[in-house]
Amino acid sequence: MQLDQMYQEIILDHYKNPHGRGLREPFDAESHQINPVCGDEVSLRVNLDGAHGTDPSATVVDVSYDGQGCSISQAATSVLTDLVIGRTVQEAFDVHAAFVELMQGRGQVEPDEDVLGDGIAFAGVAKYPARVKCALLGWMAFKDAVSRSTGKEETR
Amino acid sequence: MQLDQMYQEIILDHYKNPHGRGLREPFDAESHQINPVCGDEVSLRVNLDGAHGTDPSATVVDVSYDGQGCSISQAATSVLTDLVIGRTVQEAFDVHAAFVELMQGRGQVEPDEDVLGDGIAFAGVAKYPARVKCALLGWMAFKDAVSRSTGKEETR
Amino acid sequence: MTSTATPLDIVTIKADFPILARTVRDGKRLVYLDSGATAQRPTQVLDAERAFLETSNAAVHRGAHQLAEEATDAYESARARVARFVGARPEEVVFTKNATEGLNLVAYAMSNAATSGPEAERFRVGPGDEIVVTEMEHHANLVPWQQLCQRTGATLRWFGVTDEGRLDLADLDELVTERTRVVAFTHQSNVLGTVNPVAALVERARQVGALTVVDACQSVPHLPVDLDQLGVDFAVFSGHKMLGPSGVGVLYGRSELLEALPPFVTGGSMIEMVRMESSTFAPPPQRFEAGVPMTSQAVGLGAAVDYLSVVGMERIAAHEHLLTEAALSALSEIPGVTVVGPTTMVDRGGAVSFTVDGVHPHDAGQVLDSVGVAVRVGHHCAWPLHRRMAVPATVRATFYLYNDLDDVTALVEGVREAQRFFGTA
Amino acid sequence: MTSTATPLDIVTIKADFPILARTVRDGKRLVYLDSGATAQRPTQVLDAERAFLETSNAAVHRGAHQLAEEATDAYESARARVARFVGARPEEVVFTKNATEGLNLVAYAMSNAATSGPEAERFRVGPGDEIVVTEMEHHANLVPWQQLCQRTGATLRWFGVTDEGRLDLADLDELVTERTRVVAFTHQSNVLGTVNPVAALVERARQVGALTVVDACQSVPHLPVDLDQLGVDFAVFSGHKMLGPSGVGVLYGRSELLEALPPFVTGGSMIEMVRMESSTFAPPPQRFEAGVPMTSQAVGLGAAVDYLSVVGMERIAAHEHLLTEAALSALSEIPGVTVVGPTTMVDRGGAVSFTVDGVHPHDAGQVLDSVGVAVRVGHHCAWPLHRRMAVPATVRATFYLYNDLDDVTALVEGVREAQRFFGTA
Ligand SMILES: Cc1ncc(COP(=O)(O)O)c(C=O)c1O
Ligand SMILES: Cc1ncc(COP(=O)(O)O)c(C=O)c1O
Repeated sequence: MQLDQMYQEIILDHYKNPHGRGLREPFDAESHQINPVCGDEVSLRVNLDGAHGTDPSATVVDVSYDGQGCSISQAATSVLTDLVIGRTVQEAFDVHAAFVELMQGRGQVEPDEDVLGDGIAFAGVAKYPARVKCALLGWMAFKDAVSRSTGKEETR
Repeated sequence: MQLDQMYQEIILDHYKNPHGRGLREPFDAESHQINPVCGDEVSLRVNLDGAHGTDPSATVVDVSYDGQGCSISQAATSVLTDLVIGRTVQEAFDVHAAFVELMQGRGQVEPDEDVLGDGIAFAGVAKYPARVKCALLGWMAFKDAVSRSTGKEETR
Repeated sequence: MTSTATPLDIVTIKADFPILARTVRDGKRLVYLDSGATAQRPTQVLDAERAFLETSNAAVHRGAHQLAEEATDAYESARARVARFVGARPEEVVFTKNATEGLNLVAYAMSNAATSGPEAERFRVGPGDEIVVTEMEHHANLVPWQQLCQRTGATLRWFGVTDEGRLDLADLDELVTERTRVVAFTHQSNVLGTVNPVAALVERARQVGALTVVDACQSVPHLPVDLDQLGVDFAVFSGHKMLGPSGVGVLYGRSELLEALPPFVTGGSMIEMVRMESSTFAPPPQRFEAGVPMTSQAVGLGAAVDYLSVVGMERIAAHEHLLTEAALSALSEIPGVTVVGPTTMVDRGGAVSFTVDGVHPHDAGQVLDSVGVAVRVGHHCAWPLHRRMAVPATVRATFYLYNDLDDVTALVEGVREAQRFFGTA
Repeated sequence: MTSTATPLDIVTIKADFPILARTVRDGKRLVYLDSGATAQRPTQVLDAERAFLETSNAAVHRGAHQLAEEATDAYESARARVARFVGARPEEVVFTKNATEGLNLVAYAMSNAATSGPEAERFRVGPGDEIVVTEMEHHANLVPWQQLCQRTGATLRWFGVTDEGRLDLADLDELVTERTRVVAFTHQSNVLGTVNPVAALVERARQVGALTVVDACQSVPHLPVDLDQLGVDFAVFSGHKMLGPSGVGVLYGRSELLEALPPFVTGGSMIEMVRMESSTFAPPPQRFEAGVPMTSQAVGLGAAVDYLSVVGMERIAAHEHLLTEAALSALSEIPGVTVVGPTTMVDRGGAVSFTVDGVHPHDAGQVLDSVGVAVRVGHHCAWPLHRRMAVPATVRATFYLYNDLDDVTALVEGVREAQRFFGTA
């Protein structure tokens, strides 16, 4: 059945048992993202360890989030936390770029498990353009939160 | 040839030798009408003989006009002067009604020469909806001028 | 809505809609339950538009040649037939690109009234004036009024919605007052299916001298509607929701009002006289149709109302009534499924929105899609209503004359499948 | 415009346009010389739209089902192809109902800037500000600016036109000043055929920080146009003048500007977030496409630019050049005929307007119609220009890729016939 292509076991697992869910302190910046078509939302916080906020070599110490949404958006955000916590901002952005490429590839891009980890399970979602936004919602929040943390030296 | 149906000799005669053309004094009211599609214009004055302006029994003493336009609009206005000068306002309006009916009849209305005089020559024009407005331009000015003359007692 | 009408011959009707013969997702029969978003076109409509384009296409109201004459006739004939279909006169029908444009037309014309002549005074709004809408509006009948208020300083107020999904008219007299300039509301909700009490709203609006603006997007395609009889001032609907082409909609306005309403979009064909310094404008409906119009689309819409008239709006309404009732009853039997909106058929049309416990609407929609059932998921351009009903999103099935009970069964089966797939049943 | 391009194969091209095979007025061959008003559609465009409607029709950007996916892809693919056709990026292309709406969009968005956020400040206009247009504009690029001035208190100024029908740029620096907020002008006059010096106008507008708005209605269908290269800020054109459907047009805007421009028509699909109290809006192009769009028409326009690209815009321009030159030379040989507009082919496209001494344009048009030649008569929505050229109206012939030298001959013969009929020759 076609559905299994989209809803891989990994996705359903993350959906039912999300990693890192819940908003936590401390954090440098928070981002709230909405999918205007379905009203799905995510609030996501990042806590960076580094002198200069978006310094690419800063480490992502924690990502915490809350929100409501479909299995794809929830699972993708859960996978995100696995992929970026403990990495540098630069590494996280590289993963993000690979994930965006996969999602916009209409099923034509071969995912690299070394880079994307559980994210490779979303390869089937890429065939359904209407769901791509769902998969990227948490990532949009992550990127935005990191960029908002630029001025953290000043605002702390 | 089809053209002869529209451009009856009578029409071409009125076009080349218009009756009553030129703006004259005295007059009770003047109307200026424009065809917004082609920019054709007519200014038309009426001089009524009657105590109460649009009193239907008032006599149309004179109609004078000037303007620019195609053969149809010019000829129709010329024919108009023949048909209404010397008649009562009521009679003139009856002729107007008959002419409008003819023009909007798409060639299906049989014109009555007793009522319309040379106006019957426009029966062929009625088959060309884009030209109907041309034929009615002078008549619109006439109706409007008569209705404007309502208040002539006061304004004199 | 009479249920004594002779039933529709769905097999024959379906045959008129080529798209319904296609399959989706690897050979599944297409079960199209998204007509509330956009309906499909019968061959009769496609052919009418094509015949026009292959024989008479020209710019209307502009040329003196034979094609221009024929095109103008076709366009104006469509206007007359559409007018008759909704109980209006031709000069009360303005062709717009969609219903959304029609609503914006009224809202913008009202702010333009500020810089127009005295005849437009009745349309002026400003600080202290109020515009009343409802919490169940489609964004198209909400955002333009928010923007009008923002431009003019008027205040937006709104009717609430009851838990059952009905308009809460308890505070009708406090909401619609001497300060109210416009009461804008939907005839039938595109989410709940609720049919609103037009008469009561029109009566109160008249008492206080407010204009009524009715969003008839979901009523004109599905019920017999006589706008003159309803007594509303303005109404809008869209061609693409009533078997007609996209790119064409209708603004209805009572003659007397359209006569006085300032223009919105300006340009060619809507003028009386243009000088560099200033311009004057043509009478309605031309005043509101600037530029070369959606000519072939109007012709297509004319063919659509012909088609609907031949089938009969009473019969279509009765048919949808039947399908909706069947869907409501079958869905209510599934544990975990909650219908958002009235669950009885009183004052209710054929939009059925629901949630499935433990299955997000997006996911439910995806499962339905995988078995060939096309529904809409999300907030259906009625976000405030969803907030009011305390659901982030819903799954919505909408019915039309080409649907049948098999389609209802497919929907219900699909919902059960979604529950199985996500392990909630 | 290179005349070394291989000539068009008119026989093959004509065969693509079913309407050109019809006869008019009792069996006369149709000689269609009114493409400047609206062009005809090739079978390829009609088929593309029909195929879409028979297989993939659905509301775009709204559904999760297969039809909705396919429809969205078709719509966005059309946007991308139209963008490429005019040297733009997809997000710079907004689909409107026609060019007129596009111009109104910019003018209204500018007055909406008054009540929008700080990012919109660059678009605000008010007393003391000036909008500069030209005396040769189509009403669509004049009246919306008059209305903007009326709404905001800004002042309208304009370039004059020379006796030859060229833009009079002598006072460029006095007209376009630090007070100028917008310079709006046509790329190619729909009456005179004049092609305006975009570069000079853009350069001066940039010097003073004014926005340029180009009416490309008569250039995009007939010449290779690269909007990015021209450096204009906004441009509009209409589908129906370039072999595409009616009911669809394009507003081009430089990304950076569209990003900051407030919305015009509001409603569904253009929002980011809606609450009863207020709303926020989506990024462009969605922000400017409220409601269900002219979906199949956009698909048709995509097919039209494909068709034009296959034939080649260079070749089309060269072909029209040839026909225009032939028409100008033949008409100039007829005593009593006066061409209104440039009589040489320098910076000139294929609109040929003229008067015939002693024969009113309406009458000339009627005679032409009676022999099968479809032209336009009147002021062609450029009334101030006609006043400037001291003619109440003109006869206008416009050429396109499906016309040939026989059509030019038919025109010239028809004009002579009109003179004979009215006894002026
Ligand atoms: C130069 C020019 N500008 C604007 C327009 C208006 O285009 P539309 O009527 O398609 O909006 C036209 C055509 O009528 C035109 O020729
Ligand atoms: C109730 C209602 N109002 C307004 C609209 C807007 O219609 P359109 O998008 O055709 O302008 C819709 C459909 O989307 C609707 O269902």
